[in-house]
Amino acid sequence: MSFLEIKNIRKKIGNVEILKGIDIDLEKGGFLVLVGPSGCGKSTLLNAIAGLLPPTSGDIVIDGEVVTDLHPSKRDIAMVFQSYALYPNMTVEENIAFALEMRGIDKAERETAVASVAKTLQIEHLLKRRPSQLSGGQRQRVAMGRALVRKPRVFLFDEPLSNLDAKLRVEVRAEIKALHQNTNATIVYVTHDQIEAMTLATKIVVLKEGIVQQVGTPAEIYNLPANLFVADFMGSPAMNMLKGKVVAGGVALFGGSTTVAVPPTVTSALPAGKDVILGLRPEAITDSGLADPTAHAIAFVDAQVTMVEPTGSDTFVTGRMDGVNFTGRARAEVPVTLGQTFRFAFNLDKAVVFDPESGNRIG
Amino acid sequence: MSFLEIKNIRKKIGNVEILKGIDIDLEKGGFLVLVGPSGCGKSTLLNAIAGLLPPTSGDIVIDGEVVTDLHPSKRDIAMVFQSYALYPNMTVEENIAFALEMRGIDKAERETAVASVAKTLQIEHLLKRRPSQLSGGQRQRVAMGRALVRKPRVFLFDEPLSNLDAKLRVEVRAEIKALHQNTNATIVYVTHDQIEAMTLATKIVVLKEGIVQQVGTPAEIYNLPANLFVADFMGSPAMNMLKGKVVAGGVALFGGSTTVAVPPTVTSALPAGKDVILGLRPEAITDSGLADPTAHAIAFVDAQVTMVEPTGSDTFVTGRMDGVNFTGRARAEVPVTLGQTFRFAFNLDKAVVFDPESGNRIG
Amino acid sequence: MSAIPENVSAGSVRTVRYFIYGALIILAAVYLLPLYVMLTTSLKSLDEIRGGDMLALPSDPSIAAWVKAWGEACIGVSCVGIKGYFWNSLKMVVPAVAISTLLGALNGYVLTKWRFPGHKLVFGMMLFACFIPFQAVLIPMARLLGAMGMSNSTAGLVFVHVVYGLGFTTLFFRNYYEAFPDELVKAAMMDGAGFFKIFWRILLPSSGPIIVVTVIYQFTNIWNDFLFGVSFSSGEASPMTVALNNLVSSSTGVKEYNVDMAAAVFAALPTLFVYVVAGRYFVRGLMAGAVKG
Amino acid sequence: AEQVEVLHWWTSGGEAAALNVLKENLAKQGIGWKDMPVAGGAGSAAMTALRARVTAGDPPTAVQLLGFDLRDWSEMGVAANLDDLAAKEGWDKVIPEALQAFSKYDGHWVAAPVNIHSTNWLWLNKAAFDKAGGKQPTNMDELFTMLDAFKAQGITALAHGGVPWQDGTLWEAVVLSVGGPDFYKKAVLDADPTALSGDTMKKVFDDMSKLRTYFDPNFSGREWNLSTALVIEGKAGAQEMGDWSKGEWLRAKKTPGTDFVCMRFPGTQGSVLFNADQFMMFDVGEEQKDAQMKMASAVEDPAFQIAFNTVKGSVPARTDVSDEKFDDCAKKGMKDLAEASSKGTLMGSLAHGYAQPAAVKEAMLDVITQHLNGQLTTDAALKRLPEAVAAAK
Amino acid sequence: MTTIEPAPMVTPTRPRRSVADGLRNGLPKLVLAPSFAIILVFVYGFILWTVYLSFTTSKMMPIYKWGGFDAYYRLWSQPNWYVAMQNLAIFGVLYIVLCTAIGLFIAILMDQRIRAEGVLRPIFLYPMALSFVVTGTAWKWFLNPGLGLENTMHNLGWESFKFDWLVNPKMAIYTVVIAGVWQASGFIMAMFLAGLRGIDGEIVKAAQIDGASTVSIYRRIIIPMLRPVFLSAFIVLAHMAIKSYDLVIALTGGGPGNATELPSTFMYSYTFTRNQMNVGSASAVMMLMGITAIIVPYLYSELREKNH
Ligand SMILES: Nc1ncnc2c1ncn2[C@@H]1O[C@H](COP(=O)(O)OP(=O)(O)OP(=O)(O)O)[C@@H](O)[C@H]1O
Ligand SMILES: Nc1ncnc2c1ncn2[C@@H]1O[C@H](COP(=O)(O)OP(=O)(O)OP(=O)(O)O)[C@@H](O)[C@H]1O
Ligand SMILES: [Mg+2]
Ligand SMILES: [Mg+2]
Repeated sequence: MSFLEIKNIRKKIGNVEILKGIDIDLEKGGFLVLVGPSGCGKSTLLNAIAGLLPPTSGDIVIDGEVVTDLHPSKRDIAMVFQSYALYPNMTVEENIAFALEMRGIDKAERETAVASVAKTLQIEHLLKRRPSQLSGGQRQRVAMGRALVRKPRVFLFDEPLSNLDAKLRVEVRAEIKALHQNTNATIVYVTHDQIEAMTLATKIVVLKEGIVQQVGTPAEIYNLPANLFVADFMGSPAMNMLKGKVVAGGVALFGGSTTVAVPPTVTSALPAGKDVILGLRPEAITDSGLADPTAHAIAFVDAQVTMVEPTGSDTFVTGRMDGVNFTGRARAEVPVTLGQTFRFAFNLDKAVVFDPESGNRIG
Repeated sequence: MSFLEIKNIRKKIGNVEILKGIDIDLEKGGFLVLVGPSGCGKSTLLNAIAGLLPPTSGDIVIDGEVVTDLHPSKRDIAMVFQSYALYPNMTVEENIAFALEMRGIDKAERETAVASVAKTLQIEHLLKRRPSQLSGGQRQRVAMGRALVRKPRVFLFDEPLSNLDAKLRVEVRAEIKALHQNTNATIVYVTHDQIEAMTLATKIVVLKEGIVQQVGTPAEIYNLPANLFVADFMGSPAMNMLKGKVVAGGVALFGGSTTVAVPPTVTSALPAGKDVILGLRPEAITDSGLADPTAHAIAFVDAQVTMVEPTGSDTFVTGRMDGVNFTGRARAEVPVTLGQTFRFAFNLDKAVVFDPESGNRIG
Repeated sequence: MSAIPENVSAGSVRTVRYFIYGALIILAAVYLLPLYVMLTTSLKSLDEIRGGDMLALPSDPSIAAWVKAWGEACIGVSCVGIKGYFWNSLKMVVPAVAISTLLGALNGYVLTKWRFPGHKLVFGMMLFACFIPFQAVLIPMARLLGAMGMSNSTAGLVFVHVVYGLGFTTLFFRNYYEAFPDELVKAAMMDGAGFFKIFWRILLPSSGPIIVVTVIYQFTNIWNDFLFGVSFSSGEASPMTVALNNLVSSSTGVKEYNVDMAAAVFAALPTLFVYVVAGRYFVRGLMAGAVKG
Repeated sequence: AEQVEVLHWWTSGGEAAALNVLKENLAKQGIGWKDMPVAGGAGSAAMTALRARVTAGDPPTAVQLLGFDLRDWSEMGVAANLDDLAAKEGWDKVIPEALQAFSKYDGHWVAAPVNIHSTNWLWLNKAAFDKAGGKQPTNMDELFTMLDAFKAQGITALAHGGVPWQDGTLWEAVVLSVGGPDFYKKAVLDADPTALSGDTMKKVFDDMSKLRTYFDPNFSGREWNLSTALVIEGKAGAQEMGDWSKGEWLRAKKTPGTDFVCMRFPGTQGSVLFNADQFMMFDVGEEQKDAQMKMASAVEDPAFQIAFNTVKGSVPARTDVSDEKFDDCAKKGMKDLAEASSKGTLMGSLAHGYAQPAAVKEAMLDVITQHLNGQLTTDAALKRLPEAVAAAK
Repeated sequence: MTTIEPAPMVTPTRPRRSVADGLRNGLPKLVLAPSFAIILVFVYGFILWTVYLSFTTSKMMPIYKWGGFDAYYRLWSQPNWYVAMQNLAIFGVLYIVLCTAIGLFIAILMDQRIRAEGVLRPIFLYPMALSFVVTGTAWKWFLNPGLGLENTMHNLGWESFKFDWLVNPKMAIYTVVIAGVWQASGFIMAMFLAGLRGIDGEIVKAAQIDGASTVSIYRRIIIPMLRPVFLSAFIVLAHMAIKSYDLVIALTGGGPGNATELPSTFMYSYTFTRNQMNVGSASAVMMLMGITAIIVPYLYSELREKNH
């Protein structure tokens, strides 16, 4: 039996339906990440789980108990907010102990609990400070401490890293991951950063305008996106979407000028002549030297370079062919200059095919 | 002769010296990126260039003219701010035309100029709106339009992308890059995102506490960091820093348990027995299947896996050896589980060596 | 925002600064004139006042008028000065300010963090209370105070000030709490804090700036009120302003202007003190909420 | 303990001292005094406070009231009945009848009169007066002659404070002077429209306009005592004002007859326009009744009447009080009062509410003051006056 | 908190809403209720009462006898009422415009990194702290030609100096404006200062780089950005103008003649000194209607704007 069940949750605010029937299950100890563009309803759903915004219809079940009508404080859920929502007038210690105090736990016990959490998060030296005297990363840690100390049944995180800078984000992300692995907590996590989603989740839910687009493991979401929206949303730079037509032995791209041999597992079921969209992630388009020798189907495409973006670790090279731009990821040391003709290696093992009309993946 | 010269700029605020003698040159059409951690003085330096904060000593020279004592409006410099600083009471059109109006340019001419800039930035349909009616990306574009329309000698950008979400940031970054390539403008750009720095710059300056750490091309900064600070600051995940000792034929790592054959170009000048820090970027530590066949020196290390972070495009694997953690970048499809022993391939062609005492690169 | 550095020649910068300081000093002098008139007059003798120039400095300054105003001047049949009335005012102002501020804070809290359908209408209706002319409510108020057994008592006066201060205090706190992050309330709720706990432990301790504005505003308004004071209190229980009025406005009696002015300065001391001490926080508090900007 | 609560607007030093006589008298009888002074606007603030108290059902024991306000309040049915006391002490005989008309409502005593002020006085600076010939004018023309003489001395001829009640005080004196007692009764007491717009009234307004030319330019809004001060210091020659202004003279250590001259306003000799302070007793229940009666009795105690009025500048409300303690002006006032009372020329002052109810009084003052300030021409004033009276009724 | 045991059964358990939950939901409204009830009775109840009173024959005290529109007829036939309305128009417009202009001007000066800000601020704010019971006399003297400014100037030898507005029926209303502006402009200054301090410094920098002079920056950027403060200031000033009472009483008492009568003094005098309570109530009703006409659109737009 699932530990957290979200059953056909709908939420109307005014006349607008924000959540349009959400169904999600999560097993005990799972790490569920909700992703989706801004305004798609992620926070709304999280608030519904927390009990802060009662849903219009549907039920929330935790560990077999329907909590839909329960007050937030009785659901035994902890939440970490994007803004951290630390109480500005209390010290770190008081912030962490507040929930325990509200539950009537006596002082000595509170102190032990706070001390143990502070140790886990390495914030012992900050306990007497106020939130305004902390850096972003420290605040983040205190916010987590406040959730941890309660040992709740479910943790909710609403974009907890979005206020941190890139470097810190990587660090704290690792901390959250470690935390999950060590405590085996059940977590629901909201983000719109796909790297966060991919690295943290055991299960990802992609939302768009209040409708679930896909539920799956990170690998499923990344490698087998259910539709164009999911494919485009996950991954940066985004997946290359190339218009093509099914032909014998593969898919004809770039106005028919190039035919690539897509493995039969992908296109077998499709009639020849069908218009398709071939999706290929940048890391599946490489410089020829990096082409995976173990791949079954590699196609080499010579195209003119229209943009070069060296990131240090890699170089993203954008090529142009028949008026279509595509971006590949080459090794950092590959020499490439604007305007030259460059040989790209398309690894078609990793290709996916979408129906241009419905937008759904068909292979 | 350089187009923009920053000569020994110092800035004291109160008793604190924020800038401690900055010297930078930039050629005409160059794209200079200032990076550094928060509070290192990036904005202060930019403000000094713009004339918004007069330096305590030193000079700013543009195109051979000393502008240090010139009023901001007379320096012929445009600036794009982190908050965009759009005038909320004016429409987009008025925002863009404001600088021209202040220079007494007549209405007809202003309108042509605005129209042309709006076309370049594809914001023609927004001209009548007010800033509050724009999305983040649109505001960003208007802020750029306001700078562009003046055709200034130098553009200054202060973290112009930090308010955008990840996806939009990639897009606008590309736009700025294209803009630079098309207009051949001279640009000084502040960020603390190293990907931005790497992809945009023709020249990067790394600042720390008001002191220049390194000036160089993106590749120099990334591949040959001047010191540990620069090495650690640029790149995410950060460079692995492994303590070692110089031995015959290479460097002994992990308490001497492993000796890796560092190419002589790197260590030739070092006496045996010297303590060093070996720096190796995550992309230089791969799964054995991805090991670059063209590399001169590859070392294979079997280590226990302590963390796995699949990002979709790659999988970051952290291994532990003799109490030391290091992170490598493996292919996304490589099977790896926590706790297993995994074979890492160290590409020592890309290794750099630092002196643990001074922190400077010595090879 | 802060000043704009004008990076032109040093000379013209100095000219501009001279202009700014000059203008401010002249304006300050104009603003201070009435206070100056009051102070100099209070130090003059009656003869000098009758014969002389209001703006001249006292030729022979004396604090006799101050002594008299404080402890000897007649307010009605007893001539004990105005010192006793200080207490009356305090006894009225302190509870009235405290209660109206607290209620305003609670109202603001409910209206921003516990919204219910129609909350805007309720707020709008409460806000309208700021605008009712007080002269129009005297008679019905007297009637209801009588019915509630609070007529002619300090409690009644406190009640009246609370009632007609509610609109302002609610407005101030609502605007302030509007900008107070909802997340903090949500977090506290999940931590198990109830309605009042959240208010006491989370919102109120963070309301310093707006409490300053509200207290200053209410304090000066209530301290300076005359109309309610004269209508709903009497005799030795009257607030300061009523006593002061008795002292200074006598229709067919003899007037001692120096004493009047001294008493007036005494009466104004607490509010002056409040503004001088808390002026900085006042602007800060206005920034923090009362002004929407 | 028994106590009385007294609402009044006697708050200046002299007044308070005067009232203290009453307070101590009561204290000797074991009756406490709860003071409720409300100054400002010639009692208008006090009236507001009184309304609040009565509305709340908690009126004070005794209230200082003037003229028609006494009737209006009695009409509300809130007055106590002093008939027994009055009968016992024989008030009917010693209080002038013109005053009794206000102290009684519906034939019953409701108030204890304290004093009688008279408003048709002219106060002269003796030095200036001597310089101008030293002859007391007896009609308007002689007044103008004297004022011209003052003007020639380079001083302000007539010190006047431009507030409605002062304008009204001057106006009613001129009405009495120009038209005589009968015209005053008709025009002011009866507010007869023809009298208010007739030729006599035209002359009144013309004379007012003429008097206006003898004011200094700063008269507007000035308090009466500042005008008095001008006369005291010799910066002005004369002031038309009630007898309370004598207090200012005495305070400045001036003596009647040597430093200043008090005389009836020219042309009003033999008549007295009065303003009387009275304590109206409110119905406050049986337990306070006794204290209330004792207070009423104390008010009419000749000792109090003397003590109070010598300070206040007015004359006793009782006509049977010895004048020996009073100064020359007051002696003259008491004599005039007795004479006028017997002749039937003791008449209520408009400006102080003894001639018309508040609404009519204020309506008339509106016209008078606007005319004096040049906002209305004489013709317009003659037209407006009966209209305003009619509208206010 | 009570820990809830995990239910052993397969079908999900659904805890019932308790009385405590019901109370918890009602609590916010319960807390607001007393204040709201007070406002309903003491503001709206009293307004209704005043409206009713204006249709009675009340004179000195309320009399609940129907009088129809008589009071309104009387009101609108009073020349005083027209004077009061006209004065309110003059006073209101000047008061609002001058307070705003002077308040803004001082705020801008004060915002130029002034050294003595801590000294100057209370000087501009203190008039708000003093009641006119206190300062009225001082003003009266100061404005009086024979005692105050004019006299001083004459004593100093400037014989031709003339400042007699206080005693000039045509000009007296402007002295009320002067004193009113003196009192309220400091408060408005504080509001503007707070608004100025809240403006993003980067915007000013941007304008400087765009080549705008300090004057242009204020005129084109900063002052337009203070629009919400202007609106708040307008509301504060408008209601103070309509309610102004002490000011007139202390300064001119409504005179010379009735040259400075305002609706508020009109209402007070008809209700309390002229014993025409019904006419006073009628004028109060007219004032309330005027206030409503200003406030309700403001409230409406304010409260609707926040709806996003
Ligand atoms: N109180 C409200 N009234 C009306 N609409 C609301 C309200 N709260 C949220 N919405 C709307 O509901 C939608 C979903 O909001 P939500 O905050 O859940 O988005 P989100 O996915 O969390 O976005 P973000 O990534 O920006 O945080 C948005 O379109 C928002 O405008
Ligand atoms: N007005 C000031 N007074 C005192 N210290 C200041 C002032 N302005 C900036 N500083 C200090 O100067 C240092 C440099 O500030 P600066 O804004 O240039 O940093 P930055 O590199 O732009 O940082 P960030 O990346 O956070 O924008 C900081 O330590 C800051 O605290
Ligand atoms: Mg959200
Ligand atoms: Mg910065």
